[in-house]
Amino acid sequence: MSTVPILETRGLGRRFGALDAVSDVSFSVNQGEILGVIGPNGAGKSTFINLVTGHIKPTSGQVLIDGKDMTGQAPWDIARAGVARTFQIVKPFNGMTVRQNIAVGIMYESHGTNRLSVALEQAEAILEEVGLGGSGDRMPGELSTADIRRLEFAKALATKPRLLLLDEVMAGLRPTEIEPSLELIRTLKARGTTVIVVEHVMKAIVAVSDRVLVLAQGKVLMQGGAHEVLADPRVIEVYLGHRYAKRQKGNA
Amino acid sequence: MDTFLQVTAYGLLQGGLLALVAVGFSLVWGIMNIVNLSHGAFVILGAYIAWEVQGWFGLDPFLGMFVSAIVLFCVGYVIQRYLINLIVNGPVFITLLLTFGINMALIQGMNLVFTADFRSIQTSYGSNSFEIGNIRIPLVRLLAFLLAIVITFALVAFVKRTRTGISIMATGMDRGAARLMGIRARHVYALTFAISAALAGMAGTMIATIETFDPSKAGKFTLMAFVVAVLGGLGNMYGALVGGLLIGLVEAWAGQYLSGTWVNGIAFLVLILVLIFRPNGLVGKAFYAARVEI
Amino acid sequence: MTTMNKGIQGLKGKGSQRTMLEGALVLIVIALALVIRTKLPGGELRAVSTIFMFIALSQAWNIIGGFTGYASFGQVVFFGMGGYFTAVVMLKFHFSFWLALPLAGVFAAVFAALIGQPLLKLKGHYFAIATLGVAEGMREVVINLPDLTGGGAGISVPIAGTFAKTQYLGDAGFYLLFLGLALFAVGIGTLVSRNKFGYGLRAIHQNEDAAAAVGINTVRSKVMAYSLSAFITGVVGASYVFQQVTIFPERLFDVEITVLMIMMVVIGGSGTVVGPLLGAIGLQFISEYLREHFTNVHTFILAAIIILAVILIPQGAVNYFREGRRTKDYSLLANIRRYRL
Amino acid sequence: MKKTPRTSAAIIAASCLAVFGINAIPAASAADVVTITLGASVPLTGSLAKEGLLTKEGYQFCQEKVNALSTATIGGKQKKIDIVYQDDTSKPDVAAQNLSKFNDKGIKLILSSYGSANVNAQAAVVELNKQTMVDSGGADDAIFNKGYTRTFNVMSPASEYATSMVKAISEMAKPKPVTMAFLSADDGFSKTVTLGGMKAATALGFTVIGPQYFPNATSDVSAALNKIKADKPDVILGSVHFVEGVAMIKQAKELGITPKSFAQTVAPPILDFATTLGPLAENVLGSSQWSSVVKGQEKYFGKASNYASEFLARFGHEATYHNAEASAACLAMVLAIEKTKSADADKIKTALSALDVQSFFGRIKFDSTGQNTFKPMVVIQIQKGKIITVWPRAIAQAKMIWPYVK
Repeated sequence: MSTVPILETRGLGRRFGALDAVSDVSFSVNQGEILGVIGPNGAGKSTFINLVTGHIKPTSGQVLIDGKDMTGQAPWDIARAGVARTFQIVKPFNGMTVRQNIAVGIMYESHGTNRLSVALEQAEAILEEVGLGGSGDRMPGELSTADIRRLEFAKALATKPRLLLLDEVMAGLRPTEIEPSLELIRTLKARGTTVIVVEHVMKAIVAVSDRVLVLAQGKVLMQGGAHEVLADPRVIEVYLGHRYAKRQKGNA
Repeated sequence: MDTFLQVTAYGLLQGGLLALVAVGFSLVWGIMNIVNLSHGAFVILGAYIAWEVQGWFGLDPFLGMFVSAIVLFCVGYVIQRYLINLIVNGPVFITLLLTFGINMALIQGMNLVFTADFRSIQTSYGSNSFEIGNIRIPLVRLLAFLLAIVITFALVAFVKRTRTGISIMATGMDRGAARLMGIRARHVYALTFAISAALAGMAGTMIATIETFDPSKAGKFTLMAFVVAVLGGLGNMYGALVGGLLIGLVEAWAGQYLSGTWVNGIAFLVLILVLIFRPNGLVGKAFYAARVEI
Repeated sequence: MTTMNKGIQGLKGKGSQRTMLEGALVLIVIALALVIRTKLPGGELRAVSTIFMFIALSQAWNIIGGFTGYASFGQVVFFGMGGYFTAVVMLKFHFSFWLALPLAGVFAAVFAALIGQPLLKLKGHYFAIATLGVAEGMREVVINLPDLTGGGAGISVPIAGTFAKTQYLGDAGFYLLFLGLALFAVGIGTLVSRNKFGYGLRAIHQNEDAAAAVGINTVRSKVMAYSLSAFITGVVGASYVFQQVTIFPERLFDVEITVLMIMMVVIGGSGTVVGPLLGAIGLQFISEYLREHFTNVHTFILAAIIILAVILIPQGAVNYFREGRRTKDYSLLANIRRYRL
Repeated sequence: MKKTPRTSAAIIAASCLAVFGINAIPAASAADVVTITLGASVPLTGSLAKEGLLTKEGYQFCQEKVNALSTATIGGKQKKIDIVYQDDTSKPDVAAQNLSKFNDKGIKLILSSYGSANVNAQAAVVELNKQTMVDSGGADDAIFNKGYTRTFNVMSPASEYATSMVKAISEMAKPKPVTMAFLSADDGFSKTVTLGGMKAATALGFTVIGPQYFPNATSDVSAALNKIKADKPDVILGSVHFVEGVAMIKQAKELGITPKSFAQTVAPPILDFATTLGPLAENVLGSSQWSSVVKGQEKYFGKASNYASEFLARFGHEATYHNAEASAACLAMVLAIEKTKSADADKIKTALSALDVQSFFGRIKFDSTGQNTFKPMVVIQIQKGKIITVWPRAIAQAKMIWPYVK
């Protein structure tokens, strides 16, 4: 295992007009780690993912992947460097079957096959893995909310990522539907894949994260172990509001 | 200097005419995301109606244009309500084909009914002009120019101040939400299209008074409306006016200071440059970004 | 030409039974077309050649408009540029047609790559109008360069005399040429529909961000698709010019040619190979038939057919049947209900 | 709100039904009649629909007259003419394809389309198919310098259009104007016209200004007008089509440009010119292929004046030169058929080469390239809303009004 972190950001920031959506975010993730990212609505979580994956160009700071400066690179270059992501608002390829959705990612992975027939075969394993086995011939439009989140997950996995950024893949899922996802994340970790989980569902974060990063108003509020972070009054305050923080104190 | 001022003034007036043609087209595109390829045919139809009205009743075109507007309002309402509404949720470019089909039918219809004759509405004041300094201002062109401005401001007032106008705007921004608020989208869409057609009818009347027209001109007006709407930008009611004036000026200057045959080429060059550097048009908002697609 | 190589990559190793069946079908069609050639008189050959021409054109448009989802409303510009390139090099530089033909395609493809860089950043109707602007603008350029292009007076390809390097092909010859182009275009379309490149284009069509996120270089793919599409269109334009002998800017940059391509693709079923093929055959045949038999009202009837087709099956014939097969519901009324407001 | 649209929908529906007329199909020929079929592909839709319709009327009129009056026989049977029409939608490739389709059906004798681009494309196909065509709608010299031998044009060549007016002004305008500005559309035909006119003007001692070009079919020629305004030309000569012609007169008025006279090709002899411009059209000069005072007569149409009056009675509008051109082309074809007593394209080609007839259209005779260089153009002037022939002097109906005062 190398000592160079798989992803590191240095003072990463993005301005939209007068608004600092994200500013001065510095952190790093090592290979095999699971990092949870939390923060209230509008904390800049999605912007942060977009900055890392090249969908939005940063106005300041750097993004390093495997120690290599990839700041401002195009999304496909980041993807081919082994970084995959899901979208908070799901973006399936609607005109294709579920299996074809996966095959695209397989073919465009940097060491992937160029042959469609092979890719379609390989897609089956990924579908099984995320729990979409048997749905390969269906169209994304026919899937349930839970399945469409799984598809989003599967599309990211198809590119055989070493680093996976999950943008609220569990939002809107029932507790029973969340468990398989968590299991999958753990499996990925066991395989050596690094995962950054951006979530609203606190329970999920606690369950899988080795470390948690808290964003508030575009800045890093704190980072540390899951339980440690969640117990921090500052986090409770920004995340759940003053009143909840007070109540927590009162209860304690 | 006089030449420059003369050319500029003439270009501005020509631009007003273009704005008049484009304002309805821009409205439909902005609100419903429909590019109406039959807009030019509406303009010509409006011209023929005003021409007939003048022939039958001797009605001055500045009154006849209201007859044109009313007839086209009805035509527009029916076309949107009973044809275009049927495929609004289809693939994006399907409306292009439908309106192209409508355009074909309208043009051929006018060819048969009016035997493709060249027409023009004659008035006693038709080509009169007056001088300011050394610059000649043609009367009817000036009136058409003023009409373009009045219509633009009236449209803004309508959309901002009236209940119907607000419901049109709301439907344009978010059809789902508008529906939840009790707005009947089918009716509002038809109404929007009807208003656009009525404006085309008025523009057609002005065209008929200033120039000659025949059914084969329809395509040209659609194209110009297209260019003007994009230049000005969508989602802004002043867009057509700005775009029209810009094209008018560019064409006038290009005609004067370059070879006259480059006029159209320069206009398209400006269009492409504006699109590349200001994809939302000169005064357009990022309407599509704000719009909720369902 | 790089675009071509990329497009062909996915061909290797599709040795399934399906391919053999399709191969057999193609051979039958070719054989049939060749037999027909000997049976038809010249004028009919010319009419069928026009159908072949539109098959090739609609396949070309389908690559950028159908697969990639960028409605090139100025596609005719490549037709015109390929055509004028051919006329100019044949007349002024005495090229043989067979040399001018591929070069015209390359010329159109390079032009597409150049304008594609800025234009393909635009979306939806904006892309459509920008390409339309390019087409209209290029027509003006051609008109304004009379020394090179003959300007508004038109230009004639040499078909007789010492400068005529290639003998005029005649109706039967052009039939073969356009048949070849149609097969070539359908072949390219089939390839693209089944290979990595084509899947990348479809992904771009559905969602560009998501496509980029799985590693698709969207900029390069779009430009390549545009160039490939332009190559085919340019080659067709070149052949059209040789067939017509004398050409004029109004016709070579006629927006109606673009509209026809789009109509054929959309009514047939965009993003499929069979769709544009059927659309081109159907629409061209119908319009030709109507023109011949209803001299005065043919446009009226054609307009009515288009309006009906668009309203009844807005997703295109092929997609309608595919959906019908999946959902077991072929009801047109249900189809209308799906797309109406 | 809801009732109005339904009513107007009904009106539209009704008007749609009304225009769906069915074409009358010519009656089948009797046993003792031999029918010779001519093919005519004309623009009935598209940008040239108007001219196409006029051309079709001219052909129709010719067919009716000839069939009613002809006593000529072929092989002892009475000869009848039938004309098959196709719409070429104003597109050259379709115009050409239509001729090939005629050829498939054995129709070897062709009456041309309208517009130089269309006829140009047709001429190439006629050559390949060994058909024979008489041209009534494409006057551009470019059609006839390619060495084709099977296309014959009844019209005076393009170079004559402006030249005739320059000559007329030089001969008749008193006081003789000095400066002449040339404004022109930028299509091939108009440019040929302009260059011919400028050459003639220079030769006749006029000071030539221009040419200033504007895009074909534009309705805004103000740029070209502004550029010559400072030169205050005595004559503004426009090589125009209808739309640009009308725009030129209107915009000159708007811009305060007042030459002693306007002279325009093509536009003024079109009936709509005087009706759309009203008083502004007064005294504008125009060049025309034909007018109702042209000299010459033959058995079918008689004199030009007979042609004019009978045409008016038949079609309800005055005959334009487009109508006359078409009738003349058809007439030339008919005369060649009667001379050879056959429908053989080669024989008729030879007969056309030798044809020399004085007709209502003037002299019809073709030079070695197939052009009718033997017929002068006439110059007309709009006087009191009427199209009046003022040149050549021998057939003038009235004196040229000069200068243009207003």
